[in-house]
Amino acid sequence: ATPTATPQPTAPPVGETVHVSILNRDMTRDEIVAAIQEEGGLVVANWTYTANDELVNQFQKYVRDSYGVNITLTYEGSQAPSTYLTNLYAAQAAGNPPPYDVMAIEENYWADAVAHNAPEAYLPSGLIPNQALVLDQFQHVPTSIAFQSTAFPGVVYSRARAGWMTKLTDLADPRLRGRITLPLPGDITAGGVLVSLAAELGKDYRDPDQMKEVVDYVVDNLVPNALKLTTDSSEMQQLLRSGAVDAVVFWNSLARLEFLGGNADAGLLISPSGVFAVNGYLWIPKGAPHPVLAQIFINWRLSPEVQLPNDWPIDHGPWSEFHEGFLGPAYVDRIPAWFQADYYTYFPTLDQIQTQFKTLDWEAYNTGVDEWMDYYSERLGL
Amino acid sequence: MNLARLRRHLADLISHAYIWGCLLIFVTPFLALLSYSFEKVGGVSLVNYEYVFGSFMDNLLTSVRVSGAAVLINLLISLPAAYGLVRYRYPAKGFILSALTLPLYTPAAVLGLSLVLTYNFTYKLTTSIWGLVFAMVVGTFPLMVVPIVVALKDLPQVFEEASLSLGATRWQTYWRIVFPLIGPGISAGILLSFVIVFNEYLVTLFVSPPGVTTAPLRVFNLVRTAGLLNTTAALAATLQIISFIAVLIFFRLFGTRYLKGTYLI
Amino acid sequence: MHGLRRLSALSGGLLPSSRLWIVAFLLPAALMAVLFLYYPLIFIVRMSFTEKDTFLSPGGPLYTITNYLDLTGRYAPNILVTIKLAGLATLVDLAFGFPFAYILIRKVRYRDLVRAIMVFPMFGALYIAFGMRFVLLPGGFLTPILQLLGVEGAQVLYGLPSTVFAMAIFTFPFMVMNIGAALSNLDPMLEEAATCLGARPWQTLARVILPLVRSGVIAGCLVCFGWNVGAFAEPLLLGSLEEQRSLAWTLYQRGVVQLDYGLSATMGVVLLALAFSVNYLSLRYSRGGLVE
Amino acid sequence: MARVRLAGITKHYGTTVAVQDFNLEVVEGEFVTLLGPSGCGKTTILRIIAGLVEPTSGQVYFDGVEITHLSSNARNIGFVFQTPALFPHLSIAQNIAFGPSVKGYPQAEIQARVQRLLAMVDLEGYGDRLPAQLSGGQQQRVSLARVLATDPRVLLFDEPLSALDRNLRETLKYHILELQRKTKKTAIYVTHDQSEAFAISDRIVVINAGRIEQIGTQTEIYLQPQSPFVAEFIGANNSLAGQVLEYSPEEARVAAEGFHLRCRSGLPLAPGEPVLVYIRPENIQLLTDGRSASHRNLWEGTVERVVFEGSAAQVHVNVKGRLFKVEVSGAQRLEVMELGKSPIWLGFDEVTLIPQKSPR
Amino acid sequence: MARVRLAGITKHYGTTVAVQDFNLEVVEGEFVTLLGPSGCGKTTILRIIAGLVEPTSGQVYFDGVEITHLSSNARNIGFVFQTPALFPHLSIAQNIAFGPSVKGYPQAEIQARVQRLLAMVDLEGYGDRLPAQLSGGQQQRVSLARVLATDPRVLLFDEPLSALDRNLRETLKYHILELQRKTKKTAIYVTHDQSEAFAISDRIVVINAGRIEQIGTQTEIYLQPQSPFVAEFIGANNSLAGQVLEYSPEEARVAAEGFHLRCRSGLPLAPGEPVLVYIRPENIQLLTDGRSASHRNLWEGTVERVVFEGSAAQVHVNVKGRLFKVEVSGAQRLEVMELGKSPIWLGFDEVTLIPQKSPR
Ligand SMILES: Nc1ncnc2c1ncn2[C@@H]1O[C@H](COP(=O)(O)OP(=O)(O)OP(=O)(O)O)[C@@H](O)[C@H]1O
Ligand SMILES: Nc1ncnc2c1ncn2[C@@H]1O[C@H](COP(=O)(O)OP(=O)(O)OP(=O)(O)O)[C@@H](O)[C@H]1O
Ligand SMILES: [Mg+2]
Ligand SMILES: [Mg+2]
Repeated sequence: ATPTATPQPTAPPVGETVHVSILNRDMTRDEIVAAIQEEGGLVVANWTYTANDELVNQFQKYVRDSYGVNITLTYEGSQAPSTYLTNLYAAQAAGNPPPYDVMAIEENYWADAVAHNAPEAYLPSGLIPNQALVLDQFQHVPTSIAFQSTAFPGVVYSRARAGWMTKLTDLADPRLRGRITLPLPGDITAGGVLVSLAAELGKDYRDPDQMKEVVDYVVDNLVPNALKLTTDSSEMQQLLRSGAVDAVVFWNSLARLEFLGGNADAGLLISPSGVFAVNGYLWIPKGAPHPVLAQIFINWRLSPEVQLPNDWPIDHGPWSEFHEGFLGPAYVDRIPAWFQADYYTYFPTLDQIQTQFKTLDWEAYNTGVDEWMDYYSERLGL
Repeated sequence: MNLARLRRHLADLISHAYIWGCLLIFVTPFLALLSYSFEKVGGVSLVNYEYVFGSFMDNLLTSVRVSGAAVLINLLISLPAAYGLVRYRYPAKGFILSALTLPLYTPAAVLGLSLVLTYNFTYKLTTSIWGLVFAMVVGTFPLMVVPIVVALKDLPQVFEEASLSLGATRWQTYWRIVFPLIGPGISAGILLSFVIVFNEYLVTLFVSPPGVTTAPLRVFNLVRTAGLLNTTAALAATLQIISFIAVLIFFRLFGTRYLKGTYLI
Repeated sequence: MHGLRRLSALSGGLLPSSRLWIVAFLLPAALMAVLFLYYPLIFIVRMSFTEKDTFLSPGGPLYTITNYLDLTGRYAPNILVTIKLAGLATLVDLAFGFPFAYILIRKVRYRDLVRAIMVFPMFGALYIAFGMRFVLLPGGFLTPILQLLGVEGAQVLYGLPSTVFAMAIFTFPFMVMNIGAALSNLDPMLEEAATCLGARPWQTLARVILPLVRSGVIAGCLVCFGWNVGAFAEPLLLGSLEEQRSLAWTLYQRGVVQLDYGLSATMGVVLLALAFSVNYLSLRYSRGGLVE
Repeated sequence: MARVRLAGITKHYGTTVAVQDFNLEVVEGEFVTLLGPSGCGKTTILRIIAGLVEPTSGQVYFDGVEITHLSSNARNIGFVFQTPALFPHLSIAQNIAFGPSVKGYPQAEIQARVQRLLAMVDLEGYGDRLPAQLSGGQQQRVSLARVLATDPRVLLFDEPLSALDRNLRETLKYHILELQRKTKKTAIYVTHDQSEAFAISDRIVVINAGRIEQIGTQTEIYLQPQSPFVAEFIGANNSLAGQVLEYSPEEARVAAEGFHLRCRSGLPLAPGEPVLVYIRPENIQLLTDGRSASHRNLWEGTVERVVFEGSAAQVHVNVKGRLFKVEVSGAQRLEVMELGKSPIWLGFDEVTLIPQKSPR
Repeated sequence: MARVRLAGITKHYGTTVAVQDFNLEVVEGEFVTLLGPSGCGKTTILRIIAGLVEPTSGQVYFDGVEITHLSSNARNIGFVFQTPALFPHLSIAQNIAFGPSVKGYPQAEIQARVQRLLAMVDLEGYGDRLPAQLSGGQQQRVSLARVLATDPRVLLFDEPLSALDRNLRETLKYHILELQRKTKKTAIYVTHDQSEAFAISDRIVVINAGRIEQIGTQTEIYLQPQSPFVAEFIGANNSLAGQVLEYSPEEARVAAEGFHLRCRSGLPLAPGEPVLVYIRPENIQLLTDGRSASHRNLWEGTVERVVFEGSAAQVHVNVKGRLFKVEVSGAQRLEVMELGKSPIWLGFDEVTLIPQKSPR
């Protein structure tokens, strides 16, 4: 396939200007090009994507095509998103420029960063016209905007072997002894599952004591069934496929990755008590050294061509990683033909997104999470 | 009578089989990676290696740069230290050597944590690659200095004496006699520290500044986030192949003599 | 001091003979060790007395000893697991390493080839753990063999045996190297003498070889144990919950993932103490004479 | 105490032939020395007898019983190595007790043996020391005692003295000989030092490149070398190649490299037969006036160099452009120091003749 | 080419006194050997002359100029070590060229020297080889050439032959001597081997425990040892302690351990003075019938043991319960082989007398 569809350049036509709020300036195209040349590259912190090679290539190509400038995109993948924050806070405390220009990580970290006064106010921006494509529910103007809409930690199971599963608490079923995986304590993967479980068990995630009861439930009822505590998706995939386990607790994306990888047996379990979305958000740290490229990147990332990259030379599996549900109506008719038949098995409709996906109170979450997550660690002995 | 002979042959056979069995186990992880790295949907292919020279090239180059700098600095520090440790007599020499070689015994996670807490978080030296380089230098210093110490100890002082008595100055003696003659020891040090630095991921995981991802760290991150892809296996296999080639070249040139006493062999 | 003053007399005309020269020779190494090893290590000892990540906060660190209380209370099992894993791996190394070293030194001519291949484990525990996981995962290389043996792959994959085995592979060369060094210093003539005096092979082993390579065996065990105490990738990738409790991994998990640097530093201090004390002993057994 | 017989022993190491078709019989109580240059295969033969090396072909018999493939520890031999090879972690007494103890002798018996053997090698009171606390010579004596403790059937020695210094070597040499005589044990001794071999052997086996060159008593080897190799190895330094001119049982006349020689020969020689002629330096007499001498051969030459060596002097004499070495001992060695480049006479009777195509 | 003078050299290593108040003058072109047992300080003295060790006190003069503290590379000496110490990474030619090249001689000159020296040590055509490709003796010759390449003022040898085997030692010994004679360089040679010292030296310095015992020519040292140490080191094996009974310039009479001796003595001796008596094994003659002999001393004894050693035989004779060693050479060495435990006579004239309280 030849990549044809290029996202619209953010640059204004010659002669006109756009307002860039982060710099508090109106910029002409020439000024933008000059700024890009000056900046030369940017660093994006993101831990979710595997297709980042293609993403890097395409963005560099996009900047070259749109502005005639060769830049470098450093795509920082790390296993622990918390490291980003530590590095960021340390740099900011020292008065150094932050090591990243764009943070593309889960909402809870943004909330934590806000508590640390770390994100920059950059929205709305003339460099990010695509902001308009995104539903309001996925925006935290002025500091952040989502690039995912339906990410959530949950259960992916084998339809053939565990087709009877309907809810998270089914993980405690004795039939699953030694046949499930659970996430390691620590980050939002475990946190998100515990919150969903809390809802199923009728507990309030805002209350640390109630969450500890959820932890107790997990440790007493689910952990004995676990073959392995892991946050390693490939390991889970392989275990699931080979039949060594019947269900894994990870992100919803795993189900469609399995499907697109040829395993139609993997099913996604949506708890009857609802879904808490834990989406990835894009924000710019205060003092980011490459603000113009950062915004161009954000705008590019939000474009339908990048959300649903039909024309990139990539496989189906990685394809799905760029798309985590519609961010707004503009994206709906870009579903590729080869996926249309199964799309709504693995992705919700825009309607469902707007009605069934619940938003977490991240402030409350962040206030209590340390306490009950530590309790989880302690109960596990980790 | 012939039974006795047969028994001896059988014992020999079992001995050698045992050695090769163990060796097979050592290389199994590598062979597994290697075979996986050739896999591609629908057959065997070298296509995964295109990534090694494509998007992983940066990581490889970073690795080479970090290893090169670390090995070079290490050498510059180790040469005089080894000379001072071997050719002079003074009290507490053994203690000094132990103190200098202790980093080898520091668990990598602890070394990484201490460096990151001290230099990244407290002194905010986050953005430079030199932190990583020096972390590598300190971690592999013993591997550099010990072979040189061994080589210097093995080098009879008589060569230096002969050189001096033939009228050479001290510098002429170092450059024309001592350094060439401890060449194998120096090479052993270079080999060992290169192999370790080149494959190190754990200290790097802690101390590498943003934007600096060495190849082994890339392997670690990729496997932890994306699973064991064929392309990742290709990168991991490439790293081991490069290391092994370095080892083979060294063995061909110098044998294993100077690797003695270096914890490794 | 007195020794240093005697120096010029000892080295005579051969060496540039002043105290300044020794200092100059050793200074870069000393500086590097202090800056990048001893200072950070002292630093984390201090850090281990601070609460969580308060050392980063503008108000300055809050000092506490709860980390140590936690470690000796809540994390005592983790310390024990660490020691158990390292100990078992060391035993495996010893059991397999002794015959290996003996055959290698006494019977094998292609020794350099063996040594070259033995370098593979040194490339890192990471590759070993990945490789092992890859081999053992259902659908991996060994699956048919395991099935033949009636073992289910996943059961073998996660747990004590696979973790210990991977750790043992990583440190195997250290064991072989130490025992091998002791064995190659042991004159084969002594074994022949014993044989000629009528000793059967096991008598020769028990009464001549073992007593004489004892220090090599002890040094090998200590070094293996010291390295394995810091095992990270093996418990992470191959361990079950029990093995994942090993300290290096918990340290990473607590510090880097959960941002509890105080506790993480405390674990570091304990690990360090473990590794150093063990390796100090091994230094005394194996390498004390290197420069003296 | 045992007869040892080697029948057609051959040993290959890869392509190296260390020992070739080696046949030897050693009778009970005999002291036989294997003498030869480095690398000739002496050690290999000894180790084959000891069972430490298996021959490629051929058989080893003790007292007529074949033991070629019997393991070393079942042969009941005593092997004394070049270095004492004492077990460094055991005391002297424990070292001596090692053999009896692995054979399970009763403790009291072992103690008695140790005491007796310590006395035999003059080391009473040293039992509790460690080997490292003894000198090299004492250590080698302990290793003798250790070997004797199991009452072996055969004593094997592999250059047991070569690591010691000269004085110790002298003393220990006799010690070994005395012990062997006292215990009446069969002994096979390996050395490359001819004076050592001459000093202690009943018979000497001269070996070259894995083969036997000659077997004989000291004087047989010394006076009647049967091959150029033996003649040269034993130190007949002046050698000439020539042809028999005349032969009678009393005297042979030989022309060699321009010299005429008269000599006796044990072997019948045909005129015209090519021979090698050896004249030992110590068999030549230096005469200031040769005309009155009664030697079979009398040559005139000039002194080129005199080297004083203490108990002897080496004089290099030029005869018709060829240098001959003469060893002068006794009072004359002091007199020759004064010789300038003066004319001198060489007189000698003893000449060794070896047919050049003698079978090796 | 240079005079070397050592004045009051003392060297301490910690508490060890390696050299004590050492005074020596070596004249131009002389070949002086330092002879003494292991550890007596020979090497230390040589290294002090070379500037490789600094003396604790005392001075070193070359041609009257003090150079005690001059660094080794400025002394222009040639030091030949025990091992050839050739630089293993340089070819033979490069080894020889090393000295001239570090001194910055022009290339052409260096090449010419290398060729000349290769010829001098008989190694033309070997220039491109590496040291490891040469035999031990050839290597040591190269090290000689390397040392000569800088045209040193003094040649220093530290047991240059002791690592070689016997035959090579013989040959190289003369090679060294010839080179020294040819180049007329002052040479100081260290050895613990008396026959080597005797063979090549103009003068010998016998050293014991860091001090000079005696300086003299070969025959002076051999015939007139001036201390018990020298007498014993030179190998006068039969020794007795006694007292002078009578003294006249022609003859002294001594009673020693129950024996009566008549001998000449260079020193005046007072009756009653305690002396040590040395009788060399090679100075004693064995006589089957002693009554007809004309020796100053004639003792009767019995043969205890005969040891044939090739060019000589050692006979141990018991005289009044005391063993005397006799070295028999020449034709007689074969005859003594036949001696049983038969009575025999020892006849000897030469006896060395050393006053027991002689100043050391
Ligand atoms: N284990 C071995 N492997 C290969 N070749 C060997 C071995 N042992 C001995 N040889 C070869 O066999 C030949 C005879 O060796 P052997 O040790 O018997 O000689 P030797 O007469 O004892 O010599 P030396 O006087 O040096 O001890 C030599 O060429 C030697 O290199
Ligand atoms: N570097 C040193 N440090 C301490 N003691 C030394 C040193 N070098 C020599 N000695 C001591 O000084 C004494 C004389 O040693 P030196 O090497 O001069 O003896 P030598 O006569 O050459 O002996 P050898 O014949 O064994 O070479 C010995 O007791 C020796 O132990
Ligand atoms: Mg031998
Ligand atoms: Mg010496």
